[in-house]
Amino acid sequence: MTESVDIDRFTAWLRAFAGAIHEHAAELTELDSAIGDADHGSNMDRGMTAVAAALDADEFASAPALFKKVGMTLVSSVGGASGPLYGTFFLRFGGALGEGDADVTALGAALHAGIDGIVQRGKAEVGDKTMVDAWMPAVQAYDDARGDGLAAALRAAAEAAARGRDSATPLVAHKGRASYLGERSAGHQDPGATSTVLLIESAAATLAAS
Amino acid sequence: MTESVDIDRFTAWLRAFAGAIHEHAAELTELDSAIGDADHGSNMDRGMTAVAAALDADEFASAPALFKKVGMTLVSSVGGASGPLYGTFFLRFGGALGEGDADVTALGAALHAGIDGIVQRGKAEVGDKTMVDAWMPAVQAYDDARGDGLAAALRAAAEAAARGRDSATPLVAHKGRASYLGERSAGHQDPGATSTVLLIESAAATLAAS
Amino acid sequence: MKKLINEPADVVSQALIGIEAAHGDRLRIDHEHKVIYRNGPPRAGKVGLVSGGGTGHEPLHGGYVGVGMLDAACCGEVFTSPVPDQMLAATAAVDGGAGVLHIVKNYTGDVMNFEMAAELAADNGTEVRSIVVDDDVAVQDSLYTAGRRGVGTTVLLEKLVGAAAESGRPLDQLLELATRINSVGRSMGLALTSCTVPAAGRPTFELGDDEMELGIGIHGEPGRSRVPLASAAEAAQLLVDPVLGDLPYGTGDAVIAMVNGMGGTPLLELYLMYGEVHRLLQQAGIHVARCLVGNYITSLDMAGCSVTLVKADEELLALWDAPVDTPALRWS
Amino acid sequence: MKKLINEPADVVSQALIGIEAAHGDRLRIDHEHKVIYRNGPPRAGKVGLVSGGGTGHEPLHGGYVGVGMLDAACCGEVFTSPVPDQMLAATAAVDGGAGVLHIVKNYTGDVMNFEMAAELAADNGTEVRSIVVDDDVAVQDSLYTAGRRGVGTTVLLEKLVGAAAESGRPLDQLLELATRINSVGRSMGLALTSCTVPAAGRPTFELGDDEMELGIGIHGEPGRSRVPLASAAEAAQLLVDPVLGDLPYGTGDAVIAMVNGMGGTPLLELYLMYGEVHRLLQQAGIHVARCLVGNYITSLDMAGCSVTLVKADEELLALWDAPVDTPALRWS
Ligand SMILES: Nc1ncnc2c1ncn2[C@@H]1O[C@H](COP(=O)(O)OP(=O)(O)O)[C@@H](O)[C@H]1O
Ligand SMILES: Nc1ncnc2c1ncn2[C@@H]1O[C@H](COP(=O)(O)OP(=O)(O)O)[C@@H](O)[C@H]1O
Ligand SMILES: [Mg+2]
Ligand SMILES: [Mg+2]
Ligand SMILES: [Mg+2]
Ligand SMILES: [Mg+2]
Repeated sequence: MTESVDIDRFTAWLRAFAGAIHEHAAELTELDSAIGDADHGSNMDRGMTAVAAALDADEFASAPALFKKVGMTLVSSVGGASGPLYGTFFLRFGGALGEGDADVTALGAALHAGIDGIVQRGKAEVGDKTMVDAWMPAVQAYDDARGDGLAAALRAAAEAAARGRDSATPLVAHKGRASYLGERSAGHQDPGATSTVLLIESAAATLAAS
Repeated sequence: MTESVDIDRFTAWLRAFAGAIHEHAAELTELDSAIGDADHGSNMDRGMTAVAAALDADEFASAPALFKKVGMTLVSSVGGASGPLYGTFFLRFGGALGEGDADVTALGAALHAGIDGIVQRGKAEVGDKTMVDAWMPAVQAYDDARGDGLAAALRAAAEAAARGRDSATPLVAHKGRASYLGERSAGHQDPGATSTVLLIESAAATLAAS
Repeated sequence: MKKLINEPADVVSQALIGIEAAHGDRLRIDHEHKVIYRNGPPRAGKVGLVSGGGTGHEPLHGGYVGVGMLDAACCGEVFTSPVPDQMLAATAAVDGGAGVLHIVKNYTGDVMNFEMAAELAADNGTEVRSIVVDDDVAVQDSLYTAGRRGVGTTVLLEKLVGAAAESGRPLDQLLELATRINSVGRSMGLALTSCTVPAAGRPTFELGDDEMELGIGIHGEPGRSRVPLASAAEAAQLLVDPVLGDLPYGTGDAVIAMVNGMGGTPLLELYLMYGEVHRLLQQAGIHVARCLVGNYITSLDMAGCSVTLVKADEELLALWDAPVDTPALRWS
Repeated sequence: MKKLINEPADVVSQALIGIEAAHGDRLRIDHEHKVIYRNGPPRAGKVGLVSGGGTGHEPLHGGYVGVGMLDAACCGEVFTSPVPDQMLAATAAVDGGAGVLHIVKNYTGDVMNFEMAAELAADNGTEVRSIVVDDDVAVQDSLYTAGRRGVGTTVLLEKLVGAAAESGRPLDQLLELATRINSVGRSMGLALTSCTVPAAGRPTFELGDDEMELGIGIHGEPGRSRVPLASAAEAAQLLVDPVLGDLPYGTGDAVIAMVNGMGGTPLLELYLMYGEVHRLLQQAGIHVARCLVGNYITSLDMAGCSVTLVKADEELLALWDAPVDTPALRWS
């Protein structure tokens, strides 16, 4: 049986992410204080609170419609760097999904599309110390574990994202606000990579059947 | 023998006062922080440093000439409330002295003249919590002890000034910057009364033969 | 102490060097007397306006020297009144034959030093009048005290009387106008933090994280009372109520309103406060005909603000709208 | 946290209420989109100028909306770029048929959000060009990084390009002008204290009593390096040297100079700093043709300052001198 993700699971994912962001908002802002402008937590919390409200208010006929709303909501409520980046991710992610449920392959393709959007918008590469450092190894690990099923692939992705996040900590930032610090950015954990790990961990916790 | 004060002793008094002010400048400013604007020490120090420089630069033919210079120097260098008040004191004090040396009576008359100037300028009464609270009992004590000679009269004046200063501490200020504090001024020692005590103590230490 | 200065003792003289460098096209500085003048000689027949006071209240007074406002500003040491020599020099320099008005904030030191200067100027044959501004409702006024402090109304008065002087109004009428403005001007301020006087090197008063000082002046004097830190809405009420309570106001009365920062509070907060103040005035049926929001009479680096209202009739509004061309107020 | 605010989340919307109350005679606020407009419809044939960014830099940008400067300013959350919806609404509203120029400070978030808005506006048929200001010499520029931040030059550019737009210059020429101004504008800043973001509630960074941050931006980001607290003279050198070192300057070159306060530093210190900066420029043979001293692009309540120099030829000086009528810059 090929497991597939329906719109309820996608919704659960988004709610779980909103919850995780809310819970970790102070921590994200704290990380952003060290190498940014002390707002990543409040930015993301504002955005995901708006997304949760949109979920409450509307029924969505399909995953593409759902993620279009999510992406637009983030773009219009977050601002800063993370708004366009997460917004673009969800817009592209949803655009790559079909109308029906998504299996492990379709989900992988959608993740790739979303990440491509982030890279196109932000022009960051792995090693620039941004959320891309969490995303890239995550999708790589997902691809590698895809044969073991959705749950395994998502679990592998979440673990790889966390490793990617940590691998960026000693680096000097080359993109985003942290780059202004030059050498002083080294040794600090990137806030955007940290929220990305929360997103993928939420996916692992919600998208696959337990 | 009636002891009398010559211009060298007057000069010594002023130098002693300048030294005492310099030594206590931080303390005076500290007192002024509590109920004023944190400048009485620096004001008086600026003024008496200018006076000391004037003493270095010039020879004075008579006490009136000396004190005119002192008064004008204070008026033109101190500013604030204490500049016109101390300046007026010395202008009137000097104006009341004769050309020759001053005996205990002449000195008393000059003190009265100086204090009258302070009251005229500042319109404060005893109990308003100003330097007048030190001056008034001081000159009263001086008058009372005049019969015992200059040294005794000045000593009595210094002690009375200190008591006057202390008696004003529990009071609510009605004049000067401290009056803006209303009830909150009570319990704080008045900076101007404190510098007045230094002036009279310096007189006791220098004007009479030891 | 964290300040962009060199030696504390040189703050005033070095700031004057900067003011000259920045505004040499319009201002002239007498560095010896620490007086800021408009460029050019006094205008014959125009009353000269001289103000001054301690330094640390910028842009007051130097920023208000120029066409339509002051002719000269005397700069004392930080928070210390200037000395009579300074006002005497300024008075002589700006007298165009029509006399000179001294604009004095009611602080014992300022009053006494200006008084001495006025006496000396009169001896020299210059006609001098003085207006002593005393608008601070935080201070109880009485015959037996030093009276109210002079604060925010000074800014508005300098603009209004400056416009009248520019139009050639004679000295006694200017004094009358100034007296009238002072009688309808009221202010109240609060501080969130103390300021730090350069020569003292540390904050004048200590204030807990959850406290603020209500009824402060502009010299870092502690306020009238210490109250719990309040929201902007509550703070506005704490300032507006005593200001309104101190004068009879009728519905439809017009005012010129100023929400003024004490130097360390950013414009963002001042605008937010202005919104609160404006709302309260509307509720009280008062019409804000003109307003100023910004740092106009400050207390070094103090965080906080003050509210000033001057009741305004058509004449005052016309004077307000008259052109002004100074470093800190400029319109035409 | 000591601020004159109510709820941290309401700071921007409530400040806009205050701005409207204070400047309703000249400005119009779209509260839904948090956009500040000049009153009145767009002028046919005039290019619309739209800027914006995070709030907390006041008077930038809202204080620069008015004749001779911006047509609209989009207000993001505190220190957070506005979102594309805002710029899209502003772009549509100010388009008088001659297109719209976006003035963007080079911060990743601002650039991406303005980019999305420009794409959407283009889809709607509006011609949009964007100038991305990147003048901060504290940041090493390279192809592989986010590049320099956009700071003080933005203020001067908004004035200069605003004057050109007012005179009817077409969109592509305005972009050319803006590009040229950006290429001759350089800035450098330092902080004596951190600012406090309302939503965070405490200072963004800790700084010892004897330290300062050199090479800060305008968002409370820590600076490029932490150095011992310096005198004004030394601080001026630390700011002027890298600014001058970054462009070839010849003797007699003219500049428009700005000594800008970060929000918590009083004017007194800024003038003193300006004196130091002016002296250093004179020593370097540079002619300060025009200058600004004050709080023009701030970082909430941060104490500190920045120096901006824009090399100016006759054309730029004429644009500088052209009339401007906004809440924060006003002359004629
Ligand atoms: N060019 C970029 N590409 C990818 N991610 C980026 C880029 N710039 C910044 N980021 C991410 O955005 C995060 C900061 O987001 P946030 O604090 O919300 O925005 P801002 O930096 O505008 O305040 C960074 O930690 C980083 O992971
Ligand atoms: N009206 C007055 N009459 C007499 N003394 C006064 C009067 N007003 C103030 N003083 C004295 O002046 C002192 C303050 O002097 P100072 O701090 O130098 O001036 P300022 O108050 O202008 O800063 C007070 O402590 C008080 O003793
Ligand atoms: Mg951030
Ligand atoms: Mg004092
Ligand atoms: Mg004083
Ligand atoms: Mg941000």
